[in-house]
Amino acid sequence: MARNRSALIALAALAAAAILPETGQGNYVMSIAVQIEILMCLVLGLNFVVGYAGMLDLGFAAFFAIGAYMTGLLSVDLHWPILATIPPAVGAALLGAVFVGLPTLRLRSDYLAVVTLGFGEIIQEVVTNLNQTGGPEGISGIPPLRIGGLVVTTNDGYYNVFLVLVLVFVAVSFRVRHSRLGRAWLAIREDEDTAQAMGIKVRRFKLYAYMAGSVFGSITGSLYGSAFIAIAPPSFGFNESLLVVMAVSIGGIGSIWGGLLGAGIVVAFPEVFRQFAQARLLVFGVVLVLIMVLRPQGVWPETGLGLDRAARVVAQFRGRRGEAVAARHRAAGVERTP
Amino acid sequence: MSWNVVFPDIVAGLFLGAFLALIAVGYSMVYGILRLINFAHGDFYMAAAFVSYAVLGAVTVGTKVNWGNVIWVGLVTMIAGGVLAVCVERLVYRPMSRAAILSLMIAALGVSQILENGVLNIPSWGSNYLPYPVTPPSNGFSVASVHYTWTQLGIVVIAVVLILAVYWIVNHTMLGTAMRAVAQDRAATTLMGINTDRIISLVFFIGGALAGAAAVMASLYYGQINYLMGFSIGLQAFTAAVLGGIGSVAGAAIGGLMLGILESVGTGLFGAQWALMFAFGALVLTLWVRPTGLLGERVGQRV
Amino acid sequence: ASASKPHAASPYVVGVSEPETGAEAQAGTEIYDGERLAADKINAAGGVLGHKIVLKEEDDACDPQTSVNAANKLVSLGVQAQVGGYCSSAAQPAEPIYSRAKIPNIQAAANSATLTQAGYHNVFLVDPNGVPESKAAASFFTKVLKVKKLLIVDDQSTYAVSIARLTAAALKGTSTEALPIQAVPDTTQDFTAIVNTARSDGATGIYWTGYFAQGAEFVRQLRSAGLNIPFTGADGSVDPTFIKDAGADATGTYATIAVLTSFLTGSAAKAFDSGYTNAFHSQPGPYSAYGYDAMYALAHAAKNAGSLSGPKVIAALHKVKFSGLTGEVSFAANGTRVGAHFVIVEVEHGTYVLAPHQPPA
Amino acid sequence: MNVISLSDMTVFYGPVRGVSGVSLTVGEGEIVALIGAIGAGRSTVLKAISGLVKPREGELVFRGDDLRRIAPATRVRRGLVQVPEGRRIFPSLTVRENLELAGFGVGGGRAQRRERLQAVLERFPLLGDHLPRLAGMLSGGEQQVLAIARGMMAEPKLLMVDEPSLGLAPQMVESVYDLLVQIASEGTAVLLVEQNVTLAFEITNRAYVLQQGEVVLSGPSSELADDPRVVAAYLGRAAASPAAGS
Amino acid sequence: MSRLAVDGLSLRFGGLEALAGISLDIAEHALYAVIGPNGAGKTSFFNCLTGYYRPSAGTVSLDGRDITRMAVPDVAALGIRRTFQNVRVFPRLSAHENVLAGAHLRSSASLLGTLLGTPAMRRAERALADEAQRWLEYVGLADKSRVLAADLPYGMRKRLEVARALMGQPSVLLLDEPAAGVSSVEREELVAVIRRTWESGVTVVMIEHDVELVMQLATRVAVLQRGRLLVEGSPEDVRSDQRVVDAYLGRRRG
Ligand SMILES: Nc1ncnc2c1ncn2[C@@H]1O[C@H](COP(=O)(O)OP(=O)(O)OP(=O)(O)O)[C@@H](O)[C@H]1O
Ligand SMILES: Nc1ncnc2c1ncn2[C@@H]1O[C@H](COP(=O)(O)OP(=O)(O)OP(=O)(O)O)[C@@H](O)[C@H]1O
Ligand SMILES: [Mg+2]
Ligand SMILES: [Mg+2]
Repeated sequence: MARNRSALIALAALAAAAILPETGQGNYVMSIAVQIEILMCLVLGLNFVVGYAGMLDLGFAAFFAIGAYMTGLLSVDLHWPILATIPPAVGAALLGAVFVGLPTLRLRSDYLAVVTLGFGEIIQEVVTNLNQTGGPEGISGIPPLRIGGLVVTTNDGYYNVFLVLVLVFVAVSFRVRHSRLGRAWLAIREDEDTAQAMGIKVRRFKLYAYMAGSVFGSITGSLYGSAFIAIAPPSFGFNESLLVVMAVSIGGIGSIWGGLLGAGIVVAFPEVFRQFAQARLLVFGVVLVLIMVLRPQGVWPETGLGLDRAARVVAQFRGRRGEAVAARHRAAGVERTP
Repeated sequence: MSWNVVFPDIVAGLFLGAFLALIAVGYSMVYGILRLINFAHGDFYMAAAFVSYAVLGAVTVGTKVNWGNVIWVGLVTMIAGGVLAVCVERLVYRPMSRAAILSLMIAALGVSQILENGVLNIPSWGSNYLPYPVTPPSNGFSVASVHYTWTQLGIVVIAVVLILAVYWIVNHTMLGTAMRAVAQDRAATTLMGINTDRIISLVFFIGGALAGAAAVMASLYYGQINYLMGFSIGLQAFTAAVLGGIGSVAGAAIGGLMLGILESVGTGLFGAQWALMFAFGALVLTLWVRPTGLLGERVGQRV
Repeated sequence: ASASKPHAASPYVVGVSEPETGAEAQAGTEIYDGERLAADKINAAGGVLGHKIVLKEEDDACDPQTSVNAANKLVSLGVQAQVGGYCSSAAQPAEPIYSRAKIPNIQAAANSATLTQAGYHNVFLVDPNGVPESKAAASFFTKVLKVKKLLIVDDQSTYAVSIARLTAAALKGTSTEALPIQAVPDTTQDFTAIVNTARSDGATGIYWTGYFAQGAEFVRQLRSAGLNIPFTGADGSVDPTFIKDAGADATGTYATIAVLTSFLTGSAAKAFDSGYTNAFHSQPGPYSAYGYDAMYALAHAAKNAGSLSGPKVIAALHKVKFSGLTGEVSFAANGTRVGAHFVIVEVEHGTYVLAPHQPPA
Repeated sequence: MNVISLSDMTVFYGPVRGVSGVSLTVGEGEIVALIGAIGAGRSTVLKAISGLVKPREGELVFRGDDLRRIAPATRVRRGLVQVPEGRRIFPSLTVRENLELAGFGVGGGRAQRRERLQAVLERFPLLGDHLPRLAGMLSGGEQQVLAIARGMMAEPKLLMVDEPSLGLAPQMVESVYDLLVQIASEGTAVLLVEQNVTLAFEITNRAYVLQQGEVVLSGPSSELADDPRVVAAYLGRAAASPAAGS
Repeated sequence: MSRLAVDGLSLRFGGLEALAGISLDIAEHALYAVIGPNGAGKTSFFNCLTGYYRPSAGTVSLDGRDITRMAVPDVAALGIRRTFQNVRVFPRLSAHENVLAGAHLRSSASLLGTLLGTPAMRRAERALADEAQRWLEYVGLADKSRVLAADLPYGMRKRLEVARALMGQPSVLLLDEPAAGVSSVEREELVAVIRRTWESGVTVVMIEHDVELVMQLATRVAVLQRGRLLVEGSPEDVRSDQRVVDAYLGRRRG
């Protein structure tokens, strides 16, 4: 039931999203909307790694960077059309995923976090220091996206492009979640040792998680470059990685709808707080802490919106204790089991 | 490449490493007990530096060092760092004690934002690079034709002493055992008659105090402070803590020194732009060989 | 006379996009303050064509995405010009937004050559780009200091890297050998490794192209390690904070900077200095003067155009010419600053003075 | 004299009722069993006495003191000790550290701890071989023994044990039960939660039967063992005890 | 014919000899019980059979094939499934999803099929889901299918583990103390489940401290003590063996 309600809310949001460009919002709102969509795409990518497979990744922006730079280089230097640059971008990102994955997959989550962090820093360092990637200035003059005869140049246009991308990513995420692959990831997240007893090759599937994440990340990066015309190293640093992780956990780890909501919060709030001028990030910090303290399981956790508090109380009156306990666990979402 | 070239790099790395080690030990302890990547830890260091700046500034005339002042201001700063850490723990992390580790980490990011932007919004501090009120004298000694000051030496010595003290508490007292127990099972520790809240506060206090000590030393050494000085050193300290093996005091200390040296030697060998890559490369190698860090982590888990 | 009109004309709304938070917050604030000072002076003198300047400031955090948001926000607020900007990488993605809005986009301090390469007609860089600066620097190192081996160090920022590379290129084939460029992350406080590199590579001079705060650390650690080779900073290093933070070690260091000689000695600078200090209770930063000149460039252009309309002011900006704090201000066809003149300053008795030996042009 | 007495205690987990209106007492030297089906609330009673959960209503008196004013850790130091469900040993501490910590927690000095450790090891020689090893590496049964031994380190006045026989070999069950009988004879009050009711009735004086969070029956174990309701619900035809077969 | 042949199996942890030269054969049609004092090495024995521990000497073969040094997933692929002494269900997955996870090696989903949701793919998934539900029924958890495993009481979790293992269509099922902490009512259900499974042709090996249950079910019993095989034989033989009484059963059961 909770799932149906979630889906309903999501559908309503989607409908609202689809007509947003028609409502005559200015460029300001639309460009923020595009950024939200971009972060949503990244969140969905990271969700494979963090939400499904349960590995902490603090360098996810690396894949975003690989996609953006591949597209930037190929389209500006070699004049490839944007769409044609996506396959090599994805290929490069997959290589990157294997590169971090292979030597480190036997590490426990905490240790893995540092290695991924390092990978992210290294990628940023490389693009900052190489001449080929334009150094700290990055690459500019990335051509607009052409799909058939259609040339996307406006914010509204990119808004629609990314909206489609988000929808595709969401669909893929759901399909994968309820497939053999997704079940294997969740089993690994829950208990690696036990997962092996099911015949799950843990390391291989962890690598798949990285690879899946890298595919989403790099596709997003490719289109990002085209949407923003110019790319530069500061957009792909540790802070960007943190933003993605932040969106994932504000939304609710492993929760697709939550992650999307989290992306919205992470991008929109600092903008909403512009009125506080120099104190805007201070306000954002306070809000961030408040959200996490009040809803540590995320705003929209994997197991439902948590509107089932009412359900719990009802269950109690009926004396259905078992179900009430189940509801409590759901509401608590991700719990630290001792 | 000769010894004469590398030696100064190693020594230089030791200085950076000493600060890193101090911060990393605190990081590691907090990490060990709550499994929390406390992104705010570097900002405890930053905030402590500002406290010491204010206090020392108030009691100092001119820029000549009065070591007596520096020492008591140092102690005050350590306490301030400790108290700040304890307050953050009480107000933010404790109410979240049942939350996922990742949620705690994001809350820590929030705290970090609050501390940094809090300082940014204090008018007389703002985003300025503030010169530290005192400048230590430059007399010292030379090794291999490189000049080192007594202050530098003193800083390293004090760092080592502090770390040894903490090492002793954690590994050779029952209090330390209690800390490790809390990390594993809080309710069970309570059932041993131990006030776990107090233990956690103590860990945060020690971590904050070490960050405070590092803040005073680094400010003396580098001579200026800024509201963003904590984030990247915090990140490095976190890396050092993991390199050494999470929760291990000695590991964090060695990890800090090692990271300092790696970066410094890496700069010498490959240039500053690639030093970070060199350091992380070494980190990955280390973890490849030792998946739970240099000094490992005792993990009592079997099927 | 028009200034005394009670029902004042509609304001001239000018947007300012610069970093208010993050690592570059200080520089951003200093530019903004320079612009405020100029705006206040212009307003006190009756405004632009009778319209009082009203500044709308937005934070770009030196971050491309945030900068795009700031630009969109400013445009949505209906600003009639943008005057500000510090980080080239943040300024770049915002260019099309101002261009589409057909308003002048005057960059006070961002000065990467790429900013003018996209061909936007409305972009003007008040801060001259690295080419003249690196030329002056190279000439200074070979002809005046006669450095044998120069170690160039940057902080990986667009600005610093470009000066570093241009200088190294300009030194090719001269009597000064440029050692491999070192780039430190802009968060580094520890320069001992670089100092060691300088020593082991036998550097006889340093050119630091990053900013003042790290510059002060650098020179201190250089001196404390007993390495007394000449230290020269680029214009990003020129800041009272540098002198304050580096203390005694600042004395005798050089810097390359574009100013009129009168800035260091003349009354205009003094007035600016005291005006700034009175208004903001701190000393102007290295880019405050650029902010000041940027605002005046806009005001002069609007006055010449006789209109506040974007396209007209843009056209006028292409022809503007006046004597600013940072030298004569006028722009080449692509919007690059011309007329800037780089000099070498030296720290003496706690202030910057013109170095006795200037490089030959 | 009663070591512990609860009257009308009600515990909620959020909106969920754990137990309600529970009253019970354990006297000095007495072994009392708390039996009930899964989820009946037995562990909840123990947790409330230890202070791991806060009762919403009711009085808890431990040796004359109102427990509600006393922090959980302090209760342990006063001799109110629990061997919790699921062992809850510290897996990454050594066996010795596990034991010593229990002694430290209740404020024992170094010498006292050593002495106590000696006594405990005599009782459970099994642990002696494993002192320097990480507790998490022990076998399931060994961990259970460690948990009980840890409880003994704390010198309990009231010892609450939650399903101590879980995972223990028959012979080890005997040792543990012998131990309970012995410490009771030395004056300690024992509150025993045990799935294996037959076994529990062998050593207890009295028992309380919990159903859906409420005490539905109580009395001397010997009487309850013959009560048809108890036989039907807990002893069953299969006679869950390994002892019953012989 | 023996299904599992264990020969000279030894396992050391530093100075501790967890297993010392164990040799035994488990016949294809056996319901085999392993008993012994705490710390005797029973669980370690299981861990060696399933690839969790690498024995320091000796061999294990399944249907004549050497599996001694195989990795855990590979052993699972050969048809050995197990439960754990400390129940290891996937806490934040529903009971149904827990069981489905056991089918990992049985579904052969292609990436494309997964992404596109081809009809064949959907049919296969549907079939697996239905089967998982049937296994839940089999162990008496039919109505708990949507409950998170973490919310199930201990006894149910143990049965869930059994269902998960059975979902893998094992030829050998290893049960580590299935009856521990299980109430007398549940115990009867458990006995029935184990017996039915065995009757369906699965070789069952179980570790158990509940001697009655062992006597009731097992066709053969091995007793371990300090890593050595003390006695092996029929339940009756073992029960009356004085060494077993001394080392394991204790006086009350003598
Ligand atoms: N932390 C908790 N949050 C919510 N409900 C709980 C919690 N712990 C227990 N309960 C509920 O309270 C009731 C009593 O649980 P308790 O653990 O005391 O039972 P028990 O008799 O010890 O049973 P068993 O140990 O066999 O599960 C049960 O319905 C249980 O589901
Ligand atoms: N991974 C390990 N590291 C160190 N020692 C181990 C490890 N696994 C098992 N042991 C030791 O080997 C011995 C046998 O353990 P095992 O778990 O096999 O016993 P068991 O027969 O299953 O006992 P129980 O009936 O208590 O479950 C124990 O002393 C245990 O401490
Ligand atoms: Mg219980
Ligand atoms: Mg076992």
